[in-house]
Amino acid sequence: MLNQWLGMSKNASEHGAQIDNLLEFVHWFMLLLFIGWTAFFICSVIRFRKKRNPKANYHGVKTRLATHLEVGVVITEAVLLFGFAFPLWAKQAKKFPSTRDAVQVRAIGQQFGWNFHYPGPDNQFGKGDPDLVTAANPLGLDYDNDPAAKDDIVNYNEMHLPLDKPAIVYISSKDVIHNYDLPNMRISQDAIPGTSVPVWFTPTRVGEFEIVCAQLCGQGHYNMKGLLVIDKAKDFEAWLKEKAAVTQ
Amino acid sequence: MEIPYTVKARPDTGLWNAKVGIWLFLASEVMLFGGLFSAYIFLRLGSWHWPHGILNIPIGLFNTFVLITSSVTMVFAWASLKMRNLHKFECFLGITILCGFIFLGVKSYEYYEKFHHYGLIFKNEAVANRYRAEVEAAGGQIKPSIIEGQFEVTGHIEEMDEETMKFIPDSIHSSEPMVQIISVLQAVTGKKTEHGEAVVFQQDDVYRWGPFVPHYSSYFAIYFTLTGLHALHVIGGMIVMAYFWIPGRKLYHTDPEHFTNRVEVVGLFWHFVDLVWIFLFPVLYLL
Amino acid sequence: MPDGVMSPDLYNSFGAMHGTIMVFLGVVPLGFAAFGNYVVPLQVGAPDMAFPRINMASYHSFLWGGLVMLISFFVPGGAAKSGWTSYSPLASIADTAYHPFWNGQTMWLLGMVLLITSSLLGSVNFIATIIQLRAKGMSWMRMPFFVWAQLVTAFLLLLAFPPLEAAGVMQLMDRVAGTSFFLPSGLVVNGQHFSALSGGGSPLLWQHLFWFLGHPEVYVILLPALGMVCEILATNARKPIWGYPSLVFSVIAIGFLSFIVWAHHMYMTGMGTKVSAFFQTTTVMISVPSVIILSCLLISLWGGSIRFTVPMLFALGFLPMFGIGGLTGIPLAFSALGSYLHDSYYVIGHFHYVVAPGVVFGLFAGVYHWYPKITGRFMNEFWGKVHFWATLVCMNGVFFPMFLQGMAGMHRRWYDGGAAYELSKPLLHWNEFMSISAWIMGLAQIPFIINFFTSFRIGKKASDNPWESTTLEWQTPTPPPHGNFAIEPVVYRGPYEYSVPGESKDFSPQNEPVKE
Amino acid sequence: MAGDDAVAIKSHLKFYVGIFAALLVLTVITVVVSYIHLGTAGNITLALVIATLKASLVAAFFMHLSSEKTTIYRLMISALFFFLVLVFLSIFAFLDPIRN
Ligand code: HEA
Ligand code: HEA
Ligand code: CUA
Ligand SMILES: [Cu+2]
Repeated sequence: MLNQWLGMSKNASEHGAQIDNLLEFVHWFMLLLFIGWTAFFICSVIRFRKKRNPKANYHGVKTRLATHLEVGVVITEAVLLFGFAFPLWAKQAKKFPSTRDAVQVRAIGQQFGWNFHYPGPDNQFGKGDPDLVTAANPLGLDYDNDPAAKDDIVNYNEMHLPLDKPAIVYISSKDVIHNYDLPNMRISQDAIPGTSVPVWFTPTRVGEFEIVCAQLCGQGHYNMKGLLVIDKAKDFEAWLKEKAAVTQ
Repeated sequence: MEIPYTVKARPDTGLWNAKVGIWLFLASEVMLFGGLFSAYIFLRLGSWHWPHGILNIPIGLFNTFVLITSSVTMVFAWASLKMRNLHKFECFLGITILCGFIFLGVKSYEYYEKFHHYGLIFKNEAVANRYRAEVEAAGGQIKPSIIEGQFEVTGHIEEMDEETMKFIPDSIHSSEPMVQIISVLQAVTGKKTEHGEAVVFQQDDVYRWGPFVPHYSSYFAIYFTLTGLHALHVIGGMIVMAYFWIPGRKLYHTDPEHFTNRVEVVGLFWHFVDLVWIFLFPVLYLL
Repeated sequence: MPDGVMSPDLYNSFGAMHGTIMVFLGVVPLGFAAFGNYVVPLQVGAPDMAFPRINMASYHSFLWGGLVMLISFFVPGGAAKSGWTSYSPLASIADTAYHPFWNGQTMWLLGMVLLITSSLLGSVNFIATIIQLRAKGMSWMRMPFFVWAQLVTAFLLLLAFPPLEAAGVMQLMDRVAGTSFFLPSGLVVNGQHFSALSGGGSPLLWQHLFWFLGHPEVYVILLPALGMVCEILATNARKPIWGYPSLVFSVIAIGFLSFIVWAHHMYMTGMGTKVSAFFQTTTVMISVPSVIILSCLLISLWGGSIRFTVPMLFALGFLPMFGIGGLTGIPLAFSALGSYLHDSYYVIGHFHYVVAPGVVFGLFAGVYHWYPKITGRFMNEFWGKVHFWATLVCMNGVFFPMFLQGMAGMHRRWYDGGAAYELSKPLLHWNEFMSISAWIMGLAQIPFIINFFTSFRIGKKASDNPWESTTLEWQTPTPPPHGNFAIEPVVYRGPYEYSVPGESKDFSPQNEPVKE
Repeated sequence: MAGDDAVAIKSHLKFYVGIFAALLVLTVITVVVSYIHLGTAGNITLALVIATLKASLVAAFFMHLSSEKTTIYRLMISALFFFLVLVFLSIFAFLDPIRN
């Protein structure tokens, strides 16, 4: 409710709901604290202004209420951490679906766009060799010698995924650091040259979503926008076929 | 009011101001070299093979002795002042400064040596394998380099043209201590170092080659940065010591205790520079 | 600038330099160095800083660092444009097309090395002064909180800045000597192969070294302002600070913890569960002492006799504004929420609430508060109030909409303000609102500036202790004589002895002996 | 300092020479053990242990930390501690990336 009121974009992934709930709860917690503190603040300022209270009291507040409140804050934060934040992160960073049940894609950033690399029917990514990179072969796949590369599909700036099927995206970069950010999927991961980091999520809504580059990467950063299209399974297969035909 | 505790210690802390100041400064120096050490660790963890035996160990050992000696003479210089013996102080500080010069001289020789020593990285593993037998026949060795999948050979360039490169690989014995000592002696006596046979490489087979300067590899990058920064500290310390050796000692005649304190402060800095070297030596030369 | 429109590069320069200048050339030199230099020796009862000559060296280093930064706007290619965080590889390869040395990023690094050196020298001086030059009777628990805040700040600078200096040197090497400290192998930039580079470096190494300073730095920004707010609250509420010992312990705890939370800026770099759990825990832990400090300050108001002077207004404004900023730091502390909020305008909103209506308010409060000590005259009260209310309203006008934009998914460092993205279409109108607020806020600073520069001649005359304060700086003539005090002060009591029962005045200076 | 007077200093001089000898010996030992193969981890650990020992000797006696005041102890220990924090936490982060 509070999230909506603050204008949070609509969630479109399975794990996103948990993130939204956590954020919602934290926002309520913050609001409560803020209102409590502000109320006390305004009360004090009005009640103890010089006109009304010309002589200050050396001792001030005598109760230990503040300590209790602080302990309450600590406990709430601990619950948030251990109960929600850790498990959520563990789910995203550790409990990956098996590669057989998931769609696998590599997302390779460059100034200023994304290359999406699908493994093709053999479910094996061809190895990218920086020395082979050309304009026509942005990932440096060795189509001649690498059997895994032969059926691979590389598409620029548009990524398709099937509905309700987990997707594992391996994120990397050719030049500087970018960030593969899908606000609607509640996913964000830096694309760091020299490393490849996987993220996973399950899309739950059909539609077109924006891919944001969430790390300053040069003069075109503001415009480094990609498109994520979530298709029904059938449409996704069709799209792959069509792309495969273009690549070969 | 004047600033108190410039010479005498403050009763509750037991310290005079400059001593607090220098120790604070040294604490920040710990973090400065700490940042560089963590860079070393990162580079090393990210490497495929970390180079061994590229530096001349006996000469590094000699320089370590020089710095340790200078530390002792520094202590003696300060102790002489404590005993109010200005003449001895001058002697010992002089030796300390001299040690500084020797250290820097030796370091320059090492740098010079590296700038004239070459490495060459092959296009790929297959190419490296093609040359392997030939290089080994010439007494050299092709080794895996820092970057995964790259192979390199080190040595000296004899001749090169557009297409080929005549290269004398380092002998596989070049990292043995005796060989290293001999090479230094030869350099000192001006005799030309004995080199082995040359191997001819096609330029097309070479991915990258160059002298051992910072951009040759991440090992040399960190080696030059760490030792360069250390050398700057040595120079800084020597300038301050030189100041106290000649012009600064006027103060001794008016306020010997103050002068002794100042020398103690330089001394602390100098020992710290020695202490850093105690770590640099094994980390860069031996490991 | 064709057609009077900014180019993306220029926007990126302004972004990076705004962050750098505000942090390293604005708030730290003003809050830590300037106020610290003036107030700390007075408050501890010292004749001067411990090492006047090191002070000068620090100042010159700062001056040159600042000049290098400012001159860099005018070199070909313009000033640094890789963010105040200067992440490699972007920063390592930026601007190399221009002059090999006199280009924005290289000058930024050079400037930073000088500024860092300046801060290190400064902090050595502060710590030595506080340890060695406290007046007789000025025990640790009698030190004003401002001095404590400065002491912790100096420690943060002393130990956190050198690794960034090392990193700066390494990035300089990458740019000038062609090394690859922060560059992995196999980079292909713009279709161009970087085969001359050795590779083998780590982009994340830069981030670790940067944030190892970067996080303590935000407390370096905060603590001096917090200290001033504390002094001003006590003076104007005419009562002791509630829970002074817990304030001291909390500030020490903040100092300690701020060294072990840095990777909360790096949640999205691919952190495993163990590391992220560690840094989430420490980040949440550090919010606890902050809550304690703010609560103590807030509770100190209860039972007071509050005078709404201009410094007090700014100090009071600080409390809820910093509260908003601090509270919005809490969701950012959770890495899972970072997946949505990281790099968004929510983050920008978070930290501007702590630094602008927070810290900058604290600094304004300090200026109004100590002005009479420095010049012997008050600043004009009416214009001060105008300044306060206008700034307060506009600050919120500028920064609150940032939370809404961030929640909708708008991100930072967008030169077109988000026009390229569909998701920001419904919120673009806020940009206009924020710009207008910012312009009005700019106008609202005019009375302050005029007030500041005219009051030392036409302001109302102030006595030596115009606010009737207890700390030592008010117990010496205005302006303080050479050596700060005419007679060596001796301290008999704690820093905030206001309205002590049984005493005739409602303030008992620290150097006034306790009656038996 | 424990013995600030000239006599005490004088009695220390021999001691300093002893430390000097110890440092030289330890240096030779590091070099020698570096030629013995103990595995990378073993060699590194041993070399660092010896270096730390030498550094402690320099700090404790040449820099007379051994007779220094607690203020300085606390300072140097905190510097050392935060240095270790920097190194170990960043390595910790390096060694625990997201993997599937
Ligand atoms: C002064 C500066 C300052 C301060 C004090 C803080 C304080 C905190 N910050 Fe912030 N932070 C920044 C400056 C600051 N920050 C900056 C500059 C950045 C961005 C850097 C960049 O990327 O460019 C940043 C970014 C940043 C991030 C990274 C976001 C991202 O990039 O994804 C995180 C994540 O954990 C974070 C967390 C916190 C937390 C938990 C605190 C806690 O310490 C907060 C604790 C405080 C409270 C909990 C408030 C308690 C008080 C009250 C509630 C009283 C209220 C009173 C009334 C209402 C009267 N901050
Ligand atoms: C102390 C830090 C500080 C302060 C005070 C401010 C103040 C302000 N900031 Fe800044 N800001 C940053 C630190 C700060 N900022 C940082 C670190 C970034 C990130 C940069 C990056 O992306 O790399 C940033 C980014 C940033 C952005 C995002 C740009 C982008 O991502 O595209 C915006 C946009 O509106 C913005 C606006 C403002 C505004 C309107 C103010 C107003 O509040 C300004 C009002 C100012 C005053 C009322 C005067 C303040 C007085 C002083 C600071 C003392 C000066 C001292 C002397 C002259 C001696 N800032
Ligand atoms: Cu790519 Cu920003
Ligand atoms: Cu932080």
